[in-house]
Amino acid sequence: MPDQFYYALEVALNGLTAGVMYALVALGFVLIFKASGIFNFAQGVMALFAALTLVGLQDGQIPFSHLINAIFGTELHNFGWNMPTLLAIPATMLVMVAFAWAVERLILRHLINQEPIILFMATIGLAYFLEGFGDIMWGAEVKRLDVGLPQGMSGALEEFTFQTFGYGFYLDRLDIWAAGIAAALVVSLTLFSQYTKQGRALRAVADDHQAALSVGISLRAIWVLTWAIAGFVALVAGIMWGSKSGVQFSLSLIALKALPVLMLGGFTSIPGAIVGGLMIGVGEKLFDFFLQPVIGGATENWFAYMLALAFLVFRPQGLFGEKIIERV
Amino acid sequence: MTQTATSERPDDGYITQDGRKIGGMLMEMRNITLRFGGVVAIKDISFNIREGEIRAIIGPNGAGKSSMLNVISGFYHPQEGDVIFRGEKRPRMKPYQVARLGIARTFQNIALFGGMSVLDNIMTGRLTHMRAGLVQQALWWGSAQREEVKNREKVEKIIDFLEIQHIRKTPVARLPYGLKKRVELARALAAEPKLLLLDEPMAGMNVEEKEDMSRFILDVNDEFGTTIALIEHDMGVVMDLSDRVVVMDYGKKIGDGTPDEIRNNQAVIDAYLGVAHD
Amino acid sequence: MLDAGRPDTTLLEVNNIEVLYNHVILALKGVSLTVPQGGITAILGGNGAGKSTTLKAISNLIHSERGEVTKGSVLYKGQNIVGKSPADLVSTGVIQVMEGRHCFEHLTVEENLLTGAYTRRDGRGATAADLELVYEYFPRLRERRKSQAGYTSGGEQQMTAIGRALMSRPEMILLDEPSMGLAPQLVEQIFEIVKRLNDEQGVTFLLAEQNTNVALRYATTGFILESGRVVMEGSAEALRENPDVKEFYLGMSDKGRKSFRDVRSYRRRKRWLA
Amino acid sequence: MLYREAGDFKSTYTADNQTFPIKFDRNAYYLTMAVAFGVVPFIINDYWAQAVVIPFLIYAIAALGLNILTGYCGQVSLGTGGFMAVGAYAAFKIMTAFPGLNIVLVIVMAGLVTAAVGVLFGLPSLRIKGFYLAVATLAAQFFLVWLFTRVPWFFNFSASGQINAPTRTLLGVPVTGATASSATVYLICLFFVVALAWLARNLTRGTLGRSWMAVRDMDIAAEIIGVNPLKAKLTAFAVSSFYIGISGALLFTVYLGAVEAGEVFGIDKSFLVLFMVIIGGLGSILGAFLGAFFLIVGPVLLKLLLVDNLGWPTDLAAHLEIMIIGALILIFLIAEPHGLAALWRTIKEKLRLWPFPY
Amino acid sequence: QDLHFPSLSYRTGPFAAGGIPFADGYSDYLTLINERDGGIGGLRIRQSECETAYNTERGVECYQSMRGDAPMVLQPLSTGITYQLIPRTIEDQIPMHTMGYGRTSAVNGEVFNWTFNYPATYWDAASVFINHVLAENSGDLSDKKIVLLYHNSAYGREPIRTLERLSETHGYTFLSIGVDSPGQEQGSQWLQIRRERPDYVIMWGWGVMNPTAIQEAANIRFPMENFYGNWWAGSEQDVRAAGEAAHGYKSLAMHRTGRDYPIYDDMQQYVIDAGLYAGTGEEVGTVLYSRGLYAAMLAVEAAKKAQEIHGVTEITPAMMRDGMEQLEITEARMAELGLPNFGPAFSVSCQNHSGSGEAMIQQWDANAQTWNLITDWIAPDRDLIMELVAEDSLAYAAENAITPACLN
Ligand SMILES: Nc1ncnc2c1ncn2[C@@H]1O[C@H](COP(=O)(O)OP(=O)(O)OP(=O)(O)O)[C@@H](O)[C@H]1O
Ligand SMILES: Nc1ncnc2c1ncn2[C@@H]1O[C@H](COP(=O)(O)OP(=O)(O)OP(=O)(O)O)[C@@H](O)[C@H]1O
Ligand SMILES: [Mg+2]
Ligand SMILES: [Mg+2]
Repeated sequence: MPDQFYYALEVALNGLTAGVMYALVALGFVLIFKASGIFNFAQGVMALFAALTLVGLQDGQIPFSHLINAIFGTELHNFGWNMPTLLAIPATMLVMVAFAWAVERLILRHLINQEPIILFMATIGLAYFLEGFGDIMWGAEVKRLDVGLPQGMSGALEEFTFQTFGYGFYLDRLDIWAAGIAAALVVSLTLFSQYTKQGRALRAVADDHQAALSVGISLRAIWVLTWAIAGFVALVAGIMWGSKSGVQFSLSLIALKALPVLMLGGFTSIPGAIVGGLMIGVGEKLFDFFLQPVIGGATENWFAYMLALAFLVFRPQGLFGEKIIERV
Repeated sequence: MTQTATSERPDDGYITQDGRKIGGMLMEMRNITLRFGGVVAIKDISFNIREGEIRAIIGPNGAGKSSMLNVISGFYHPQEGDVIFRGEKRPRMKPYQVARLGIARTFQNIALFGGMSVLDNIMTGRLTHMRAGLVQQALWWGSAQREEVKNREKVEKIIDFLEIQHIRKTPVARLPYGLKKRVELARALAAEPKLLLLDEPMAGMNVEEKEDMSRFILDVNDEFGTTIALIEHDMGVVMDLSDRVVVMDYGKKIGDGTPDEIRNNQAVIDAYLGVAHD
Repeated sequence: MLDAGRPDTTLLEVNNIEVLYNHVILALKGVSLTVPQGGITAILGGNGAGKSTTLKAISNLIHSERGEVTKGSVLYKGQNIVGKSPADLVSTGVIQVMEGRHCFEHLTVEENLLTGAYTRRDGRGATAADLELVYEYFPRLRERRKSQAGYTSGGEQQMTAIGRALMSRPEMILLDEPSMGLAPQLVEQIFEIVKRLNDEQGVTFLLAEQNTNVALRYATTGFILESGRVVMEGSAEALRENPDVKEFYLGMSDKGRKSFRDVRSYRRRKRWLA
Repeated sequence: MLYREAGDFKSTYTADNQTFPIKFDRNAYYLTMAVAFGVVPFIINDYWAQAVVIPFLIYAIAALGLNILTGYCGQVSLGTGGFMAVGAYAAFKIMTAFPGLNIVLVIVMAGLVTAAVGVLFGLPSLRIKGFYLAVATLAAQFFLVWLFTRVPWFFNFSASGQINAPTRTLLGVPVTGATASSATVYLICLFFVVALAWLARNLTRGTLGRSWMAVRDMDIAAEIIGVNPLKAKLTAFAVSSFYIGISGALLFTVYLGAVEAGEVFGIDKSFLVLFMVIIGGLGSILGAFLGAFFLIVGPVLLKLLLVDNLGWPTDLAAHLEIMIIGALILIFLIAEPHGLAALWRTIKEKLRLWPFPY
Repeated sequence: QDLHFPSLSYRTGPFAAGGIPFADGYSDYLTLINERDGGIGGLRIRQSECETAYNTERGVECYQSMRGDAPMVLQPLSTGITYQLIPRTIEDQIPMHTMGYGRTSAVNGEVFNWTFNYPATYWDAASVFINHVLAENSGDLSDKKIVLLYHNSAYGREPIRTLERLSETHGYTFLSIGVDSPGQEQGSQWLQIRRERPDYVIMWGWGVMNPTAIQEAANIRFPMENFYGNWWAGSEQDVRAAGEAAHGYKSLAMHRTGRDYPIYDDMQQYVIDAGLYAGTGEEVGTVLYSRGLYAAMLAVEAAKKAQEIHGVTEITPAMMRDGMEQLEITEARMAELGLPNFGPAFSVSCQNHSGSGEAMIQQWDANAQTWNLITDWIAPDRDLIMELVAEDSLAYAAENAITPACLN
């Protein structure tokens, strides 16, 4: 039954693109982990916040209008202008830089040299805060995000494959774009972290805050830098996911899809995020495809984790993660 | 066996200069080779440790001394060679199984349990002597409690012995370097080991403290008959304390013998001592 | 470079500082030091005396251990540097080699050394030359330069840490127990390097050292700390000749060096302060 | 001086090993117990019992359990929600299969079942460490919840997949179902909390506790000293899951009464309990209580303040509430990274020294 | 002195977008009654709101905080919370109204004395949908394939049994595909749908799952007019985020929407212009706002009925229950209220707590940004549903030792 084969191929192909979308979120995690040893729980909320800000700016929404209205009994909603996307994206980026700066100033600075679990906890506090803050700032309703990326089935591909194989393959154009953007991100981030002085400093900070300080690396600058880059990655992820399903609270939950990817690829590896994403994407889709008749669907959530777990048992640091140094 | 002839003694032991009687073989390392990828940390080394002896291992940095201790305590598994413990070839063992044979150690980079108090750290050293089961402990039943008190008494003796009473309840992370070293020694002693491995126990101490430490080591050896293998870079200490010395360089053994023999061994002087050490 | 001819001007002045850890543990109870420019100054003292704390208070690394300087001032070239960030201090020329090595485990030895040059702005060529110099000082590091620092031996890590500090071309180095864990030959060698840098480039050293013997041979002045206070200070020769120092720090009795085997009692420590 | 430690000397090691070595603390503890058992059941109203106190007690048990695993043994777990679900569904199956069984026994058995499941999912911890393990335990979380929503046997084939706790009595008084009075439920939960806290205290101060902590602080050194890592980690998983299972069973049987795995035992539950443990203080029994208090009672108090007293709109209040909780977490961490319990200790140390600072 | 009408709302969390307009509509109607009529029977309405965040435990906390305060009727707005409250409300004698959600078998008022789910239930919805497509296909579905895309939760699984039973009767091929919460990721589900080429897809979704599904349907070029949502997948929030793509999407409607009803004149005058409205004012007239308003209207009508039966204005929750059980909504009454033909005409009885079970079909016009009704009221297959209800409710009664009986 060749059809079954083509279906499976199509499922795998779509798994690949889904994996790219996961990887986009995972990249933000990797960056911050690599640069400071912090497991940034707030990455998902950052993506949400970035997307909310982008939409808010595009639509000329007045920030905090709900709060202001509640307190002063005013009727504020909109500035009455629409910001063009090309302006709104840099403006959002500025907001994310300000956010990175605030995170360093108000939180990280006070937690130098603490254990990873404590820094992790701090990012949880941050996630809570940012979630409430984002809602108060921009409101909790579903928002439509459109930055002009194409969406929907790629007709050309379907046409072409139909001509060649007698079966038209389906791929979402948005996913194709996502793959391109992700590839660009991965290449530039890898170059940055592997071949620049700053990149080396990032890795040094992740190993030992105190020693990094002692050689004159400014933790403050490094942290603002990485959080700003992570903010940028969050914005990209927010745009891609937001274009798919609107911008609202659930966007922050995509972080959960990034975790197994991260684990599989290794917390410290930028290319690992992509490879992990692809493996998880294909793996979970095919697993669901083949086993749905037997055990029922909706296995994606746990299968991704189980797959990652299975790999970890053989490589405890993930596929490309830095080996955990065990010495006495 | 590649022992140098001078250091070879009759198998039933020997009498040291200060009159202590050293027994038979406790541990023998036979043709140990240990590699990490391309790095050869230990190259075909053999030596032995006798019962009741103080055995020093010296050598330049990166010679493979710590790796040797790691082999003895089962943390590294050599690619070649055998470890003979009490006359029997020791099978490949997990470190905790080795600990149960009565081998305790301290570490070059202090490896204390930072979140625990000094007392708890030392009590952990007695783990191999504790028997109470999970349920007994949970209910704090007679035997569990009795065992705890009994072991606590022993630990308190060690605490007195090492004069660390005043910091008993302090979390070790807060201690200065030297005291940490002492707590680590206490933890190893608490195991009442047959063989005590010390990796640079006196690094970071001043002369006065080294004198104290030396005294402790000698007393442990004296009072409990514990065999000691130690790595140390302070030649004064090594030469004064040890009965026999192994010298390593680049993973190879370049000397083995009494302190006097080592002091005058030209290969050792070239590779390590620099000047003939008095 | 600095003009090494005037060792009498004060480079660093620590005025009566108190250091508090975690808001409750008072580790330094009023420590004052002066470090002359172009000199080698040693801080001596037993375990827990507060040597490391003093150095970290100067380099302000104390902050990252939840400690703070609650009283007093630290003047570097006449400027108060309490509260200045360690990164700024490195740029000003003060760098610390921390006790216990603190290498970047996952970085290779060479990368570790290169991070030392992080604050430098004089180009790759100069950095490469200095890297070469460090390898010359520590040939062992050259052999291991591609290994991850986490897998090198204790002594190799110590060399890496010292080499890393040298890479920043500092004016002043705070060395915390540089000889710890190093083979005797290397200890001498390190101090020779210290001396050479001091002589040739006028680098000022402040070192905490347990190996009093060597330290006092190379240092110009020394301070002795006990329980967070300075109990004695003076020139190195004067300290060397002091009978108490001789007995407790140099291990010499009237009859010359005594054997570690002959020490009989533990409780002999003399307190300068009751 | 309010608080003194000086002059409180011990003459035996048993006395020195006491849970509350300081007399003041000891008395405070006895007083708390007396009030909790003797006074509270008579004065508590339904709102405070149902909305605040009972969930606090139940989550305190879960936090105790997770604290054993994460705080004492250093194995970060995000599978708590899944393990609570195991406890709840085990209790449900046992309850419905053996209707006559004593409810306390049912709950303890549910805990044992969870312990077994916990050990199974604890096996990877032998190789996987740190955050990798945390993420790996998510596999347990998602898989277990999927199982309980997917396999009808677990919910006795009910149409909606919900499980309902039938009414069970203890000494003739109903303890589950809608007829159970708040005071009864409160006492049941209190009983479990006190008993489990006591057990936890015993375990953590003994040999087992020390081997857990040794593994946490430096696992390699621990092994070289003689700690069997397999045994230490798996016992931690077992004991921890036992606690978490009991907490899940209580949540289902005496508190909620009806449960659907996906909704009640989702991933947010895992996070909630982990937050409690970290905010309260890793490796501290008191910390488990403080953390549970902070995250269960805190929001309710905030809500009472913002909505009922200040009359703010509920949504604004809810957003502010999470913002404030987030900010408080950050403030506490910055003040004392080792959690509320450590903050409390520091305050005590200061009090002790008062009026002479340091 | 007053009548307490609490609202368990969720203005935060993953489903806030749906919770906000409902809560606003509910509140605005009650405000209108207070402002215009001076309350119900002269007794003013006291509103209170408690945030559940769609979370079961917070729902229980809310319940505890309001149950001592004589709440007339509880609308928990979540299937999970409903299950929690069913036994508790029996104990506390507080009526609960789960309008178009919750436990369907509560239709049987002899078992579930205190729970009401008029005017329609999920099983009704499933049946209405099938009846609608039956009509479209001139009564024959034997060669059709229908896919249910459901939120993988108790809520989403509700219609499976009904649809399976109906497939036996009508001979269509039935396939159910689950989506895990929250449902942002449906790539593989839609790939499967593309492969299966069903004739119809019916969705039981909520929150972000809905716009995502619509977007994905558009992506695979699934004909939008063959894609249906239930009434929780048919609001502006669901379609707007999908933009153009959503044009032609259909959903069930259990009431009408829009501002073209006389009542909005009063609403404008008494509530909006007076600045007493609950939300931002923007969502007035939207689907979920209308649903909140409709729920409030039914609650007020039941209260009036209760006052009438018991002859007192100061009714208790127990009296309110009686009012609900004897509630009768006629077309005339709705017109009188300024909501002509807004919902189905129905009456409640002890045996049937669910009213008529009728619903309509609406279709989204993306250009005009409006929902247009395309059918009149469609009746479900009530016999089958009553059969299913009896099965499930009697099982529950047996399990919980309830002897089915009416309260009066
Ligand atoms: N991070 C810390 N937290 C709390 N107390 C500390 C900390 N670091 C040091 N201390 C305390 O400060 C005092 C001085 O310690 P310091 O490390 O400066 O001593 P030291 O002279 O360097 O000793 P050593 O020779 O052992 O290195 C000690 O009593 C120690 O307990
Ligand atoms: N786990 C490992 N992986 C890779 N290389 C290792 C490992 N352990 C040790 N080595 C290498 O083996 C050599 C010997 O190391 P070892 O720690 O035994 O030296 P040492 O004699 O104790 O030196 P020191 O006196 O400096 O502590 C070193 O070059 C070290 O880098
Ligand atoms: Mg070594
Ligand atoms: Mg020190």
